[in-house]
Amino acid sequence: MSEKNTYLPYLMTIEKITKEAPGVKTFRLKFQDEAEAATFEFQAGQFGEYSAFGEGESTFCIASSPTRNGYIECTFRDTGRVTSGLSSLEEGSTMGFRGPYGNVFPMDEWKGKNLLFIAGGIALPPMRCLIWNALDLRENFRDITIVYGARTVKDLVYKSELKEWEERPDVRMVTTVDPGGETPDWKGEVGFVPTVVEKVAPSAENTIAIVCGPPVMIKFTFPVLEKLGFRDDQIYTTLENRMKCGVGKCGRCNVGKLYVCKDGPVFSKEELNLIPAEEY
Amino acid sequence: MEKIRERAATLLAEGVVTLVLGYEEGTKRPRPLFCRNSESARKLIFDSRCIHNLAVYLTKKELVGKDRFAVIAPIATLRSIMQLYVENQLSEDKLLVLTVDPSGELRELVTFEDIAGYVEQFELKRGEREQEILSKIDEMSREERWKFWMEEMSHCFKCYACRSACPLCYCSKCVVEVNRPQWINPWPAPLANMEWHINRAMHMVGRCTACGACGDACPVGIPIDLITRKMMEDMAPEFGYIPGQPAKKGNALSTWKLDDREQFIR
Amino acid sequence: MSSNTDFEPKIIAFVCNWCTYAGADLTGTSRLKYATNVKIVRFPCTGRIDFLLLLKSFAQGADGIIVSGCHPNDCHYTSGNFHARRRWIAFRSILDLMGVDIRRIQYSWVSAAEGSKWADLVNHTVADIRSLGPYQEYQKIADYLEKGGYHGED
Amino acid sequence: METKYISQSGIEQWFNAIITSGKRVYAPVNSRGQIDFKLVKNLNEVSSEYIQTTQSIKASVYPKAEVLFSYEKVNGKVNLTDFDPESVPETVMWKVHPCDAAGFKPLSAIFNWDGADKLHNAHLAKTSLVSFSCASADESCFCTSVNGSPGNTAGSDIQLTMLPDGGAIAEILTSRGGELAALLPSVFEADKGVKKEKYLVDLPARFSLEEVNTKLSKAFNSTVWKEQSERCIGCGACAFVCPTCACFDIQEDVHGSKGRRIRCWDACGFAMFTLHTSGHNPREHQSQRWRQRILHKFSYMPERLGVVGCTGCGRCSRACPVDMNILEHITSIAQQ
Repeated sequence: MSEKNTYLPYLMTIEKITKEAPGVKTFRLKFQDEAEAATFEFQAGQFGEYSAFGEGESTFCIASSPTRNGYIECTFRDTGRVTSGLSSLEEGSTMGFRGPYGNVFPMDEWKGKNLLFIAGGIALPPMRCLIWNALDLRENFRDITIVYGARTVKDLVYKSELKEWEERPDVRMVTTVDPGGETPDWKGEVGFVPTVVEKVAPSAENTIAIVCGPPVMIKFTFPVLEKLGFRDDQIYTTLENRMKCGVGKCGRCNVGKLYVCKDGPVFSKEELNLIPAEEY
Repeated sequence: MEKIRERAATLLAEGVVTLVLGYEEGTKRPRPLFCRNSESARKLIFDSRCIHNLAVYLTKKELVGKDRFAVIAPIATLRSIMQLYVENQLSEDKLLVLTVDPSGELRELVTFEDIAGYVEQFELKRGEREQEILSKIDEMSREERWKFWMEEMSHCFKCYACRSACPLCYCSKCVVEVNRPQWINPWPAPLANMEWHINRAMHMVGRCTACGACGDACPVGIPIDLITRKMMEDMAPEFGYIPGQPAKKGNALSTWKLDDREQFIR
Repeated sequence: MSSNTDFEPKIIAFVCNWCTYAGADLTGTSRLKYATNVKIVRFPCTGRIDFLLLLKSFAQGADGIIVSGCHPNDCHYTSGNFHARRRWIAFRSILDLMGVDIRRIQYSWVSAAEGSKWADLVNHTVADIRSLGPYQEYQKIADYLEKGGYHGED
Repeated sequence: METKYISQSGIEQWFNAIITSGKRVYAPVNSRGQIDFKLVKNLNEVSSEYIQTTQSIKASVYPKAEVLFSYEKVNGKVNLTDFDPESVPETVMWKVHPCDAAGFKPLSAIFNWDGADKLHNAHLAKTSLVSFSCASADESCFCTSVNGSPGNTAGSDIQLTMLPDGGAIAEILTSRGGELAALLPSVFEADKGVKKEKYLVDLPARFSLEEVNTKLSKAFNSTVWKEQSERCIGCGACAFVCPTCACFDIQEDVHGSKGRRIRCWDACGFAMFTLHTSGHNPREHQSQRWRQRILHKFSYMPERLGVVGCTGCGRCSRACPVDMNILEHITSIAQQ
């Protein structure tokens, strides 16, 4: 029988490690098997199960853009058994990856529209995949606005890329930190993400808003967008429920009748309205 | 039984308590009942078949709420309540205990001193089942005991009903759920199961009141209650406590005596 | 079984830093010869030695275990060894009920000055365990998942 | 599909032929005061007087704990060893109830709904079911309310209906059943034309699935969950004895440089099941977890997988330490 074992990961070499923020690292991963690398494809919004052999698996999004070939990237914070196991690995070591899993951002439908990216803290990675994807296909979209906030200046991830986005003339980049999180030389905004969004958001007309962040940020940003005139089908987010299998079997990410790993992680607000908010 | 119903209904109607924890008729035997109004108090029953240890609910805040509540407690439950009190898990002003004494009289125990005094009258004895299995185990050689428990452990599927049913397993995060390091393997296998049960027993030293709730709850019929019971019986003379009575001088493992037995130490 | 000369027992010793570890050190510096079957794991105090470590040692192939620390009243932390002693009493009782071979766990007090006692302790324990033979009973169970037990309940 | 007659001695000879063929046979055995599936060699080990085994036959196709793959770290590289389907032995589950055999369908629906599960399918391919129709039932049984019946043949390879003479009507239902019968064809005699219905227990349906489904579709915010679950103590007994509960955990078994990734049973009733690393728990209270259990089986599974996640075996009700009786609770939802 040559049936594929879903749980068997691809072996990946950690090609490059970038320290993003305290406890936060980005790994650039390359397939060890070239045939696997050649057939591997994914789209913005998808996630995977990353293995630290000896510790287990953890779920995060693919943080690099599908337009950048030859590698995938993931960004994670050292918080539990697996992430600390991953965190202790060095460049050149082997880890595992299963995926890509889940649905994708409907970027084709967004052609010709303005994009408003709203992200908080460690939730920038799923957005980063999308942002680079959009920037690499820049001619497909009109105005691009990015609002990104973290608790403190230290906690901002992808600092060099934030700078790159800031310097691009075709991107409006707004960075903010929570009150009290600023440093003396901080030049960005100070304030919580929802408040800043209210201040800087473009017109809802022909705009898609994509929101990624901790549950509390999302819960406070939705009403702001509504106030600004965004309809539910103009708002997108990705959910991050606890997962083990990533393929709709283990039962953890079941929210209402949907599985975040199969029906998500990308949901429009319109779709979210159909599932119970208390379960995500 | 009528008296209990009446009293529960009155307590609820007069607002003395917002909840009476008791028993109602179940599928095959009585089961726990949460009475929140005097009407549902009519469903209350109390007889010798009421053996669930309702003390397990007393530490669940989302169930008992912030107000005063009453619990119908046979002697085994009273022992658990005393142990929970000793461990600072219950407060007197929130709890009212109803019990029926051997003469059939309804008793209301308001203070922990009342409960302690009441519990002291009852000696903790082995029941027929415990006596039968424990004397069988007593006659076994060490190798036979190992085989006996390994066979039993092979049936454990780690549903943790033993932990869930135990009034004294109130930790919000259990040792088996700690994974840095993974102290006990979380999957069911005889050794991992045994490690779990030994761990549970160690955490019960000087605390178990031999209510038997864990053994009663086990869906695959492992007599796990006997592990902690036997340990409790053996440790009582060692550490100078009376089985089933709350420790007067601190928990067995958080205290010590200069002359604790040490003939096994070389 | 007692004349099992091929069998070299694997013994793990959990010792406290202040007394027994220093004592074992003294054994070495005094050039006292003793059996080489012991792997020493140093802890701050016997009070820190979790009972589960002993079970883990058996599961991973130890045939015998030594647990040793400061004599009563000599604990660096005043009462760590008294607490440990209580725990050992309870632990032994539970293990014995479960049919674990408690003869394979040797508890001891060895002070920093008792280099020769450490040598004796190790030699005695090795001899005892040698006569008991390898602890296959336990190791076999540890391998359960590997042996195909995962297909059902054989 | 063909119907045969097999005599009392024929059953025994056939059973022995199965054993001789080298297949592992699991059957209900009365030991330690429990009736449960155990490896057997002789027909006389098999229990006769009981309503239901404590556990379902789920473990035969979804083991309590099993190795997904193993690995070894060598000089910074990792070598993987895949699960080998050939390592699964041929297994016959003897004397399973129709409600158990029916459980394979929902179980496989979960494991294979989107992407095949190699391990589950390897077990399925090696497992044959000889079911015995039910001549008795107790107050926890309700197969007839969930599309089943005491003589339901779904999932079975062969079904026997015991007759007063000690023999049985043998319905050979699948080609795998045919192969099993072919181990000793001589004992399968011509059908005597007896109707099996006469020998089945009469078990009237207690609720209508459609009705339950309609009620549940609007019940998410109902107070019923809190009311019903108050006494639930949050163990996993119901999930583990259930023939269709499939929720699992993936864990790591490490020994130095070698390790294995293990899949083991888990339960949606456990407080830790959905807990995020951040501390956020989408199903924080037992009432939410009880709701998940019921909605998943009776609402989400029918809608998403086209199969109800309950076969009416009643095991969860029997196993529950605090008498969370699923029949009673579902019936009360249906009547609301």
